Amino acid sequence: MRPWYARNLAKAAFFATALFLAPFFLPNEYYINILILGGINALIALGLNLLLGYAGQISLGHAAFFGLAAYATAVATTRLGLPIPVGMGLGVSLSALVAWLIGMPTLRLRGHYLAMATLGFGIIVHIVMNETVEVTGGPSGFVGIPRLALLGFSFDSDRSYYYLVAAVLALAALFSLNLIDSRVGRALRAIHTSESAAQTAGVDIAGYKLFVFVLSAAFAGVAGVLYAHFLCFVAPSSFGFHFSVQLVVMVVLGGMASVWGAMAGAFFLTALPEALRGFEEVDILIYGAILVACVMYMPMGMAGAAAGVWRRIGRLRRGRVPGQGEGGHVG
Amino acid sequence: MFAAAAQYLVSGLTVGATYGLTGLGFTMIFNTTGIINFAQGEFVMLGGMMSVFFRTWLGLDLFSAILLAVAVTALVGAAMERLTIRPIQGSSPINLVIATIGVSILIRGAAMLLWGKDTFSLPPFGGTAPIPLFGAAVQPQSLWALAITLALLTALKLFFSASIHGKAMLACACNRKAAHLMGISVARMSLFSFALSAFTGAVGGAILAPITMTSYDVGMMLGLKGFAACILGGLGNPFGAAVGGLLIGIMESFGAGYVSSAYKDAFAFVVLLLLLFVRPSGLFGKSGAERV
Amino acid sequence: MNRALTALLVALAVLSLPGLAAAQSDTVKIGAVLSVTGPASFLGEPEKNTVLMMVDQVNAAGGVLGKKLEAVILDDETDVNKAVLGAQRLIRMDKVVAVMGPTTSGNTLAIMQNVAAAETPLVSFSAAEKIVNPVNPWIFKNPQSDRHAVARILEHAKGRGYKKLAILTVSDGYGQAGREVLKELVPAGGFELIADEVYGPKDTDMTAQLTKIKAAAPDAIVCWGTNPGPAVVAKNRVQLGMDTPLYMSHGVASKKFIELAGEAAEGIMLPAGKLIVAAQLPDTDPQKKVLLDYTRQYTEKFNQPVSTFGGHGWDGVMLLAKAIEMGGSAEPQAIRDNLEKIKGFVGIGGVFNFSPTDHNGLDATAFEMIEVAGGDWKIMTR
Amino acid sequence: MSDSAPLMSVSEISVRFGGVSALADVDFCIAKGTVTALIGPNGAGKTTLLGAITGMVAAQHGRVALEGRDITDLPPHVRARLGVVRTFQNLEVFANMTVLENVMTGRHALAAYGILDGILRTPRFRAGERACREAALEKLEFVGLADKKDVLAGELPYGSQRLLEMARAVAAEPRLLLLDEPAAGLNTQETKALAGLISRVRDELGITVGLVEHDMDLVMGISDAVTVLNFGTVLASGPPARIQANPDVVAAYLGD
Repeated sequence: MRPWYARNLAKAAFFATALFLAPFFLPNEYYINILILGGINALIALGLNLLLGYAGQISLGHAAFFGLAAYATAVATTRLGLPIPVGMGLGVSLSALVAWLIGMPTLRLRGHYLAMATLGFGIIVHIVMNETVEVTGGPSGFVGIPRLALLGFSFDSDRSYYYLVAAVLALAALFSLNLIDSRVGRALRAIHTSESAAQTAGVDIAGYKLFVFVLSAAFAGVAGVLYAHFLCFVAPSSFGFHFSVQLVVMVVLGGMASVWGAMAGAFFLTALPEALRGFEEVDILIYGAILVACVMYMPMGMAGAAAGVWRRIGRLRRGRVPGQGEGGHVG
Repeated sequence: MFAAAAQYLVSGLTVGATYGLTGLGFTMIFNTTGIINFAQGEFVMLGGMMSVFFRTWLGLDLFSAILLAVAVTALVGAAMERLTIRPIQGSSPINLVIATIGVSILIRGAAMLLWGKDTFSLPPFGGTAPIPLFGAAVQPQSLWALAITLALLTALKLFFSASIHGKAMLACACNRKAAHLMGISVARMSLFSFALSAFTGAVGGAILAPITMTSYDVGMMLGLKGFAACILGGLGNPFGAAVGGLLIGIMESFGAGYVSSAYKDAFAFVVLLLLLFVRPSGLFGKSGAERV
Repeated sequence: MNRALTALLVALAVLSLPGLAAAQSDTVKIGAVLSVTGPASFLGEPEKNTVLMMVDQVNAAGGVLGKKLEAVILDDETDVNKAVLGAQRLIRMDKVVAVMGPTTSGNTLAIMQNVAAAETPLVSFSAAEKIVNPVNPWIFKNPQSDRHAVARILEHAKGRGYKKLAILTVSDGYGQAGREVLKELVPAGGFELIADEVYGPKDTDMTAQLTKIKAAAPDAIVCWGTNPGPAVVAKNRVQLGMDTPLYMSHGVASKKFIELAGEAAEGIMLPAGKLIVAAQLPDTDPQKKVLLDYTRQYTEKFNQPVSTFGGHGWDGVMLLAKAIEMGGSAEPQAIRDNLEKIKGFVGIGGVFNFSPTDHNGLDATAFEMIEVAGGDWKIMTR
Repeated sequence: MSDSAPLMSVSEISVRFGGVSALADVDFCIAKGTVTALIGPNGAGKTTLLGAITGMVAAQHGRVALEGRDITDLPPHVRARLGVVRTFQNLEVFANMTVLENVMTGRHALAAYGILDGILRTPRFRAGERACREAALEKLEFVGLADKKDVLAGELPYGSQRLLEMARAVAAEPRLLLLDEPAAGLNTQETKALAGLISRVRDELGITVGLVEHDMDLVMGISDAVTVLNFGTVLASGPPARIQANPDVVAAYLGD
């Protein structure tokens, strides 16, 4: 048995291997693009899951953090002529900084009011992206962002870019797992269930809420800079309310408070429209129906459903001997 | 100067009436079931689109077309509750919200396939010549919209305070368990609240179609503004939602007039955010509102 | 705990759906990324219909180089990411020889670099000038340029003796492009720009903006947007009792606009491609026959009125077919080279004259100034 | 029992909710090493007073001091770290965590490692986490829930959840433990066990206890001092025997 503190490392290594092998099973190079976008979305979902799944604080404006970072690196690496790593650093910092500023007054709000405030913030950022044409290029987008090159290596091929995204994603997953399996993770889950009980355990709830909000914005920021240097083009329409909602759906559909679930939800929702292409315009109906069906038949998300199936298999195998220590959160 | 301000006010009130009516629908469902129904905007869309199509397809007169559209939308609302909300009653609030998002996508998709992607217009209920009022030009349809909104508000007020159904719905709002123990069928009230708010939304859609026109995808934006209206007014307070809607409409129109038309939506949301920072439960909300 | 990983692997497996990319040598595959759904669907749908109709016609007439033409059309849902994915798919999976679309300028700008890098010619259906200026050897577009539309409006305004102009534009890619050109050309043409207002693509009331414009008292207003916004502007203008002349852009040049704006549309002027006034054109106009044929065929087949946007589909398919026939080859390089050589091609958008420095091939003569009179479009004589 | 300076003292505290006065100029002390009970009819302001002491309810007026240090303006989590920890009348266990995790969360402020330690799994994290787990197990044994450590807290029976809350609270190693109606919903058997547990908290762990309770047998059985609240003011205060004999107290209860 591995030492308890290295268990997450093993899981992340397993995950990294799966990501590494995934392209070899693809029938066509084209699907690499979907994997890259899926990985980028999974990165945002991971961060949002820390905020929504673990700490129980909703954000309907996360697309804004994603977009802010993307635009920051776009402007920095083209108009300001800064090196790409500097631009990426600026992008992530900008997202985190804005989250810190907006988080302080906003996170005092609860429930639907918090949802509204984050939603409003997202819309304001979206409008600013649309209207500051001199900086952002306005609604028709920002052209000419350089493709990523780091330490003299240029990620020109999609496959190389995919491996970069996969590496970042695996690291981020390990980061999340380790964070969750520590007193910080317990504090976050405590805030989710009972703020007063968390306080009496000495948890600084305002501080932790702000911390996890900034952290999840930074995850979105990392995703944003990766997105900008992959697509080499950004437009405000990718960062609107619609995408914010989709991110929340990814987390919930995947399974709240599950690191694997959030990522599964992200990959699933990114790939779904592709799988539905054959249905042409009817795809929107199928997409909506799948969404409804998922919450109806998998109330605990994909992670919960998978856990259920696993448990059933285990029970069959053990011949109905009650399993020991099934408890604990998933992931 | 004054004439311009009066014009902004009139425009703001007209647009605000839509937001208010949508917000009202949100409130009714939230009060009885605790759900924020993201498909509320689609009810408004259905009200407008079906009025248009019953009029042109079935050749009905305007009034009957609207009546039929409103009735069918109420049925859609009831069906939505029966088929998607009822089966997952005990689910977490966020799951229920996602279910309503799914339904809104379904309704929007169905509307698109049925009626196409074009924008449609409905003739005004009566009169087209603008009425001058304090230097502002008022469309007769704006007066219709405001009058019907007011009438609907009054009727709902009466319904909640005088009828047994209305009182039962309020009881569910206060305490679902207690209401259940009192012999009130919470499930029926939930069904009823969806039908009623679909009805309200559809009325809104029908009276505004002549002014704002309608297409299969107007629901999302309206849903957003309606939600903002409820939050501004204080979630759970129907009067607050109506006032919130009017205020957002006015803020947008004054924002466009005096600040910048490019940032008018941002202006309304900035004011909303600042207000929430000062009053975390909206204008007329109960303080210490519980978390989801 | 690892069991939850299973969920993730299942999601990854969705990606592994087998692709159906069997290249057949007896067809020539061209691709299109169009906004068939989403906010720009009113543009994308007629484009898709037309592309399919024209491919059938080409094939009925014997195809190209004796092979059948096949169109793979992907819907980008008016979403940038889907447009990028769609273009990648066309190039890598379907291995098309040329790409048409996307419908919107933003999506075109987003996929341009990738398509050019894959050395596949792109014929865009969107208007923005940035697409062909500066010229990228692989990128073409067939809609008329905003610059030419604005030039026609300003020429007309000058003739009427207007001095002070107000502009009201929609805050999306189309409106932004128009606004940039207007802000450049209005002062350059000797006019005074006295109001610059904006409205949102989903706005339903523009009285606030018009009230502001009214206070500035311009000689004429130029509104730049696509339906339904401009119809609201037209209605609000009448409501506010304004008689300031109103110009629209070619973005509303469909019967739908008159239907939506009703009586408020009367007297509104705009530059438009010749399609919607084809019947009024003199018989000497080289486009007249082509336009009337297309109108008749489209209306018969889809039971919908024609629109300029659908015309982009016509031009796209026919230009590609022409380039393939000219070079006698369906290789991407040959198509690109021959597209650049096309001269005097009579299409729906105008008469195209491409060159290595002009990848649009149209000029201001592609537009007619028209006005709404008696509930229909009329070519203006002065 | 001890008659030294009070561990915690509240002076002239007033709390208003809207226009309603919940507490008016209340003085209240808890002596070190005692179990001090706070009783009174429903709505007398007992839970509000607990809230004011822990900082979860904002007082309009008055001071709260812990061993002479003014803590009035400190937020609840800082007061908790200084040693003022409470339980709740309507159970607030972390239902989605295991029993052990609940108790480990109670030691949040005592686990001596930073966020980065946790992410990088440094030796400091391992040592801190191991110590935290061991201490938590110890507390679980103390309340008798050690065999349930891997069960989800929400799946425990009601009585056990009460014990779990107690274990979580003592895990923080408080100086003052405030219990809000710990016997509510327990049967006689369980209440009796609870009385023993509270005495052991005082005697074995050396934690001073403040007890809000309705069960008079429990209160009178284990308390060293009793304060009676009525309509937001202190009615009487003293040793249990004297309180039981106080006619005002009897009247207040009977007249309720």
